[in-house]
Amino acid sequence: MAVRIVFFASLREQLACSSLDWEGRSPQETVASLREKLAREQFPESGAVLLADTVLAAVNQVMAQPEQAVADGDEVAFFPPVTGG
Amino acid sequence: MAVRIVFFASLREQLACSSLDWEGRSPQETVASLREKLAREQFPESGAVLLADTVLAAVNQVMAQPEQAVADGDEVAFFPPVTGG
Amino acid sequence: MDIQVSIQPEDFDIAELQAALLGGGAGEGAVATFTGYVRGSHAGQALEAMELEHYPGMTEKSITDIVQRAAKRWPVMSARVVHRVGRLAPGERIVWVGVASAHREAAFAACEFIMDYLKTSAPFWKKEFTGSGAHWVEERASDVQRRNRWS
Amino acid sequence: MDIQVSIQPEDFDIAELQAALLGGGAGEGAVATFTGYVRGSHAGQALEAMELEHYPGMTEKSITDIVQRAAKRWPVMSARVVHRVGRLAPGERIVWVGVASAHREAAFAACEFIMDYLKTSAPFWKKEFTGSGAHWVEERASDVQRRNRWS
Repeated sequence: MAVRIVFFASLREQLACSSLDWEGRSPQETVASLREKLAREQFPESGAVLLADTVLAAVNQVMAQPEQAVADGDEVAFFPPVTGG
Repeated sequence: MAVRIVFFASLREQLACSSLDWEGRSPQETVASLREKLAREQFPESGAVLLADTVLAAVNQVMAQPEQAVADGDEVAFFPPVTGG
Repeated sequence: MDIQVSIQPEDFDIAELQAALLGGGAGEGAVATFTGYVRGSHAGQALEAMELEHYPGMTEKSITDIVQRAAKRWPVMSARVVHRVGRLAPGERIVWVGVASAHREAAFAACEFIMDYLKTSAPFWKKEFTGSGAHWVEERASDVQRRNRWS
Repeated sequence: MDIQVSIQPEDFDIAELQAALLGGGAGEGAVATFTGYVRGSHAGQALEAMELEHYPGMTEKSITDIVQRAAKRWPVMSARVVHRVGRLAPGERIVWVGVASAHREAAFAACEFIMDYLKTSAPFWKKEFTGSGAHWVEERASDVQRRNRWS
């Protein structure tokens, strides 16, 4: 499966990455499993920040829980708590 | 004692009076006693509207309760419930 | 605390009023405002005009007092109230309340508090003109309830 | 219900935004607005600038969703949200929320609801630049508490 991954704010800076196209071998992923694979495989040095409790995720631009399924073609975002307004 | 009396809104219309200078013989008046005397002596025909439960009063431009004393030279206002904003 | 209260027949410029709320020190992070307009109908009847009467002197004093009470409850940096009197057409602005504070909680609460007390404690009276004649607007019980939730 | 959401680097004109809230039918008796500004200091340090990042697409969608939820809870006639992104100096406007309704209760409540959710649910991130460097603003626990009182 191919998933578009995007990072924002402090997470983008700490991972030194705005976005990447991720290719997975498993046909089934969740937000949580994807997050763990990204931290381990894509960011072996800096990946710990992606696993912090405060990190939020969105699938196709809608807030998502860790157990939510991720499908081929999805856009998955990871970011710190929001601070607008 | 001399008291300046003012009326507003529907009360002003019903009494057909905006203001009057009232001269009382008694040295002691309250908002309630003044209101009764005005209704009886100054407005024998239309005075009932002045005695309605909803009528509010102010002494020297500050909201006043019926038992509040009225002194020589005061300005006493009577008006219906307010509806601004 | 910078308080300004104006009772006037003229319309007002909300951008100018809001700019005047800010001291220039950039301490204010939040401005909450309320604008009241003359509605086009009342109880199903089309409104032709509204006339606003007030008690000159007492009105200004009572609004200043309301704003000062708000400033005691919340950390307000500045507040402005403008209320029009005289004859107004549907769609015209009646009242504007603006409150500046460091944070939005205080700005919102003080603005709403001022409006709730203004509606129930400031000496203004509205007369409505419709096709079937003129009548004085009656006090809304819900306005009194809203004011009482602050005490 | 007329909803407009704009995310933009440019400043905005609050008088124009408020005029656009009113449909011209004079049904709206009440407009509540909130404007957020960049404060000049943070935790005692003078602020030189602020940078606002967002998630293009999701930000607009999430704010539209917040406004629609507000419109389900209160009888809102129209609402507009403008939020700036990019680099801003102290004293500059960041966000404007305006809500028009027949009565002030709904206008105030919806405006405050939108701000509370915008602060905690819309994907924006603030970075502050001070004399001692740059840092990302952290989530305020009080903002989360304020949002939770609506649920």
